[in-house]
Amino acid sequence: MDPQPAQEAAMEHAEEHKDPPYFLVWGVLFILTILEVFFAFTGLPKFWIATGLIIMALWKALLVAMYYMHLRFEPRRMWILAASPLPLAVILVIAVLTEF
Amino acid sequence: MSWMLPESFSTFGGDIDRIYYIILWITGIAFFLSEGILVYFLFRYRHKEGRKAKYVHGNTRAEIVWTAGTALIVFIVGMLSIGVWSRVRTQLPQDAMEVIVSAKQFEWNVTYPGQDGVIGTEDDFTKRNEVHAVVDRPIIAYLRAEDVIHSFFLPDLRVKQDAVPGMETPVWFEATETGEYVVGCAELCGLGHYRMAGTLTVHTAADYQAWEQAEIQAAGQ
Amino acid sequence: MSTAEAAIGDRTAAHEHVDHDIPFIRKYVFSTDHKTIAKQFMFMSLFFLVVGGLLAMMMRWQLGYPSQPMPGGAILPETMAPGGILLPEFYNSLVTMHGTIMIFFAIMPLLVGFFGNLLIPLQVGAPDMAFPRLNMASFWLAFPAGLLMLASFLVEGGAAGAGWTSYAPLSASGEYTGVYLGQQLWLVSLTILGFSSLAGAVNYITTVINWRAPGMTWFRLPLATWSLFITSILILLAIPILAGALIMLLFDQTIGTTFFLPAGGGEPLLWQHLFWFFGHPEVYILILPAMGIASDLIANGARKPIFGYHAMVLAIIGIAFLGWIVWGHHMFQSGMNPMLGTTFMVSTMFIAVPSAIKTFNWLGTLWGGDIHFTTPVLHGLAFVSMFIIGGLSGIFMASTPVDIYIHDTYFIVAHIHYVLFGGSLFAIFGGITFWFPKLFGTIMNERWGKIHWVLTMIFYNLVFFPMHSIGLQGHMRRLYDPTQYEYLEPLQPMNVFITISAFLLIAVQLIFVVNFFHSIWKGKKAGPNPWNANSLEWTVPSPPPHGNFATVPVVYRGPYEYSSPESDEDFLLQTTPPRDQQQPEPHATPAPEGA
Amino acid sequence: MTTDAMALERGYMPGMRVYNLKLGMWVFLLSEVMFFTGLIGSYIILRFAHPTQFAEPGVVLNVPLTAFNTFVLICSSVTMVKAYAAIATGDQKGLKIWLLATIALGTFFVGIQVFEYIALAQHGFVPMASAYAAEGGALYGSTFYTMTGFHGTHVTIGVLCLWFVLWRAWKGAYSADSLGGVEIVGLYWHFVDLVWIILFTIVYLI
Ligand code: HEA
Ligand code: HEA
Ligand code: CUA
Ligand SMILES: [Cu+2]
Repeated sequence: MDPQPAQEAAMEHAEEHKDPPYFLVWGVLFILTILEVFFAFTGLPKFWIATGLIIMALWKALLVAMYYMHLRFEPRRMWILAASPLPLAVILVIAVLTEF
Repeated sequence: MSWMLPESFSTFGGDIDRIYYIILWITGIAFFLSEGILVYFLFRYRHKEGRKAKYVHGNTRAEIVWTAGTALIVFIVGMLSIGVWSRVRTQLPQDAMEVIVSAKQFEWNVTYPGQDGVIGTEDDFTKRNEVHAVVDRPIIAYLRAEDVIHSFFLPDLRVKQDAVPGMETPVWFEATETGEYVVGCAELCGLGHYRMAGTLTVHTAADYQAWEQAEIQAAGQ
Repeated sequence: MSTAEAAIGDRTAAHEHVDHDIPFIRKYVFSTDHKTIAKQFMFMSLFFLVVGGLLAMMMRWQLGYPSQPMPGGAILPETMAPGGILLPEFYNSLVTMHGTIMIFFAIMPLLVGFFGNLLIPLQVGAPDMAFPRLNMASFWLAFPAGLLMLASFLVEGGAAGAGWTSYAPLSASGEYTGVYLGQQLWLVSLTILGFSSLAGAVNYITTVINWRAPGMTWFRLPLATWSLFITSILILLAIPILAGALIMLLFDQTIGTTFFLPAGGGEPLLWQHLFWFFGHPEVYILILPAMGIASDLIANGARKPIFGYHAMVLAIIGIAFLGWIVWGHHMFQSGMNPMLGTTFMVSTMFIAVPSAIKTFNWLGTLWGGDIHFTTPVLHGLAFVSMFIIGGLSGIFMASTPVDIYIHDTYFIVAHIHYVLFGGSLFAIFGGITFWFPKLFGTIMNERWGKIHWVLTMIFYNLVFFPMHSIGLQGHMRRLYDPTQYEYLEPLQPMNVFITISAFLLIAVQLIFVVNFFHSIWKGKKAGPNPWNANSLEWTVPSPPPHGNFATVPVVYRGPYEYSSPESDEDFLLQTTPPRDQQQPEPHATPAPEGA
Repeated sequence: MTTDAMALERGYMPGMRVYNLKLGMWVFLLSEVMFFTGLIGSYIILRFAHPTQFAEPGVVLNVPLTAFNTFVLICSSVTMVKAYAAIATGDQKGLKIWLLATIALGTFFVGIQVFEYIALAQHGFVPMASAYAAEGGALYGSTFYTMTGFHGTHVTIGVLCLWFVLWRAWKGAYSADSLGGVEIVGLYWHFVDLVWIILFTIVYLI
């Protein structure tokens, strides 16, 4: 029933000239994790800690999605597809937060 | 079968009813317009021998007209509503009487300030399923719930507000006529939901004084 | 013509024999054929439709004749109706299960599980769903979920009784309702059903995106498929939120967490936010496919292209998008921040805009048509006229100040039924009659179909229209015995009237049941295209063979080319090659003459 | 009708230029995003509404241990993606080795989490309000165990799927131009890793 990924894999290789830098990404993730842990315990005001940590977390998440999940090498509509639920998630949380 | 609302006895009741009637007019027109056109088309273009349907795929101007038209109408309705809503819900009246209405399965316990006119002192007294208010004087009821969600419903005064456990929700109203009104529970709250009724008694200022004194005496003993 | 018929003939023959290779169990029980799965969904949900209807009748009896023994009520056990008189807690279970079963186990599986499975592969020109086994799993999750839901009536403590919205804390702890196991079964059952819906959604989305036949561009898809596609996206993103909330509530019930229990610091309003963030998209899940089906029916009846096809598609998308930012309109009186209420009111109001686009485009489709009043078309028209009523009543509730008074009254109940019965269910009746040939190869009896339609229209309106009025008099919903409030006493005759009409309403549904089963066995045989329609499902025999299309169909035009000058009849199949290419493509499906 | 001619050559119209299995997995992952939105969102909201119910980072939860666990999961993502890269070049042996490594790391992660649960429970940090005895309040326990618990379940399911893929790899089911199974299990695995990255930050560090 399912067309084998042959031609599609081929396309992918056409776009991605050589293997992505998997281990480099891994290194960055590792360093970011360590940074996070230290940053969390610098006695900065809560707000700054939170923002800093969230930025780093999102950065890491983005790296995983882009390289390990190959989003970087997919057609643009895949990006749109993958990003579609995020606005809803934000709407839900923000709206309910205004309650309190 | 009536589309009229029962008479309302609160200061903002009139405004709420007005918006209701405005919407009734708008939707009424929209209703007869669209259903009328529908029925007319069904009759006018019913199948006849040799009739061939028009071959058209749409009309952009028409689309724009009814899109914009509807948008405008609902926008107006929205704007009208916002005014009343914020008057009813976002501003609490000054110099209002205050009571605590604490709901629990399946009764309303209303706590009155008592002698000192302050709630939360030991001379407060509590009545079961009885709300008492003074005519032409705003009153704020602080809604609490001990177990599940109930909803404080005064049909004749166009008041409805849920009482949520863990929250204290203020709701205010100002009765425009003395008399006895019904207090209902509008949120499903268990097997006794259907009989969680109370009464709202709206007194003249003098009557209220007398009643309050009597109650304080009774509480004293 | 003979050639075409012949072609179809031997093609079916070929597939007949393929079919026979499949053992009974794989063919009818654990089948992976989308048409069989569609039938399974249909029979399951029609059964639940009947159950839901019967529950409604019990409610109506109690409301019409409060605390009087109902005829035959004696068969009910003591725990439900001692001496044939309903208990209040059992009434609450009735309301809850009626709402839950009708929404989750009747209308949703009918529109999405049944029509989705039947129509999507046929209308996009695919041999089957993208993931047939996943598709099978989808049904075999839904079915046990339904059984669990029914089983909750039998357990000790009775079925869930906190309303189909199961507001916490009432639903979060048995001590408030006396319902322990029943509520938990309710939660588990809906969670399982959620997985089923997700499996379906993944399948539909993938199939529509990837398995459209050559030439089937996005804007050549029939509106039924378009709406089912958008609906699947709603399901995909809304159901997980419900699942999360259900699981948290289940934990509150069983292992003693305190998400929604204020005693332990929880937030009752959080449940309402999560539920309605799912719940409002859910109600559009229940109307969008109906809109798509109605569009197909009306265009077919008017023998005219859909008026403003692109606008229709955009409206579907618009409704789906706006549906995500209006959930708060169910919580205006819940103690939610009033400012938030204002925002939700405005967004809710604007939902009227895409709905208006759709309504007026349906009217536009009828304008200048050559309207044949076949049963499916009548149901399509009923859908439009009833949806208008239900939609307009929505505007009242969308206005926050008015909602203060009508919230949780029968005005809401009237709204519910005008959109869900008058809307969704009429479209379902129409759809079943229209695509019946693709299910069983026969046509339903037109005369009895029309009679059923007329009587249903009459009694349906007699049941639900008065509910607006009693709602406006302040009649609360979920009320076991209205006569407890003496200001509701005067409404009692009206309640009796509604009850009697309700019994007549369900009685005339028997006509449909009989017509349905009679037509399966004794119905007139249908050709490939009995309604002279255009979309791909009408190019294959009725019922379509295993694998649907003998050769990959090639699509040359949109699905609504009725009365096109290009053809001599008043319809033009999507697969008929245009005049300028004289000979049809070698492997294009030849266009059979309409029967 | 040139478009149709083209369509004809192409056969079915692959709307995403991505084969069904992969598209299906992505679509499924979108629903997973919303599922975790529900759980994490509730945590954020409840914590915002009742700060006193939650303890400062490091007071109750063991950050160093979990940081290490995060590292383990990140490593498992690399091994997973290496497995994919291996089969993409037809390297069967590499595929099996990297899959095994991923399984090992995943199992290790779950193991550490179980160990962590036991340790926490001994300090009275439990989901149920009645028995809660640690800093903060019962909401802390409720939300923590629900979120991490469901993530743990996802990891466990992932490990099981990996075993299945490994078994098929052993039967030589995959090759450079037929690696759908490996790719989609990889997508799922990386997604679970991604969720943990968010969870670790929000639950343990903020
Ligand atoms: C199929 C299901 C369905 C559909 C399509 C809708 C459609 C709409 N609904 Fe409804 N709704 C429900 C199912 C549905 N609803 C259910 C089940 C409940 C009860 C839940 C519970 O148990 O509590 C509910 C409850 C409900 C409430 C909460 C009431 C309360 O509890 O207090 C509100 C409030 O705003 C609302 C509003 C709307 C609106 C604005 C629309 C709009 O989409 C309607 C838009 C359509 C039109 C407006 C008509 C067509 C347009 C024209 C003819 C053009 C002219 C129009 C104008 C100029 C205005 N609905
Ligand atoms: C699609 C949804 C749907 C449908 C069809 C119905 C159908 C009916 N509903 Fe109801 N109803 C709801 C959804 C629905 N309902 C919801 C969501 C609520 C809110 C619940 C809550 O408050 O929590 C509600 C609540 C509700 C109430 C309010 C209860 C209360 O608040 O106290 C009432 C009261 O009269 C009522 C009555 C009826 C009646 C008389 C019917 C009749 O129309 C029923 C007639 C019977 C049928 C339509 C089935 C006939 C069967 C077939 C035609 C198929 C057979 C074919 C084959 C087997 C081949 N319903
Ligand atoms: Cu209290 Cu209903
Ligand atoms: Cu809604």
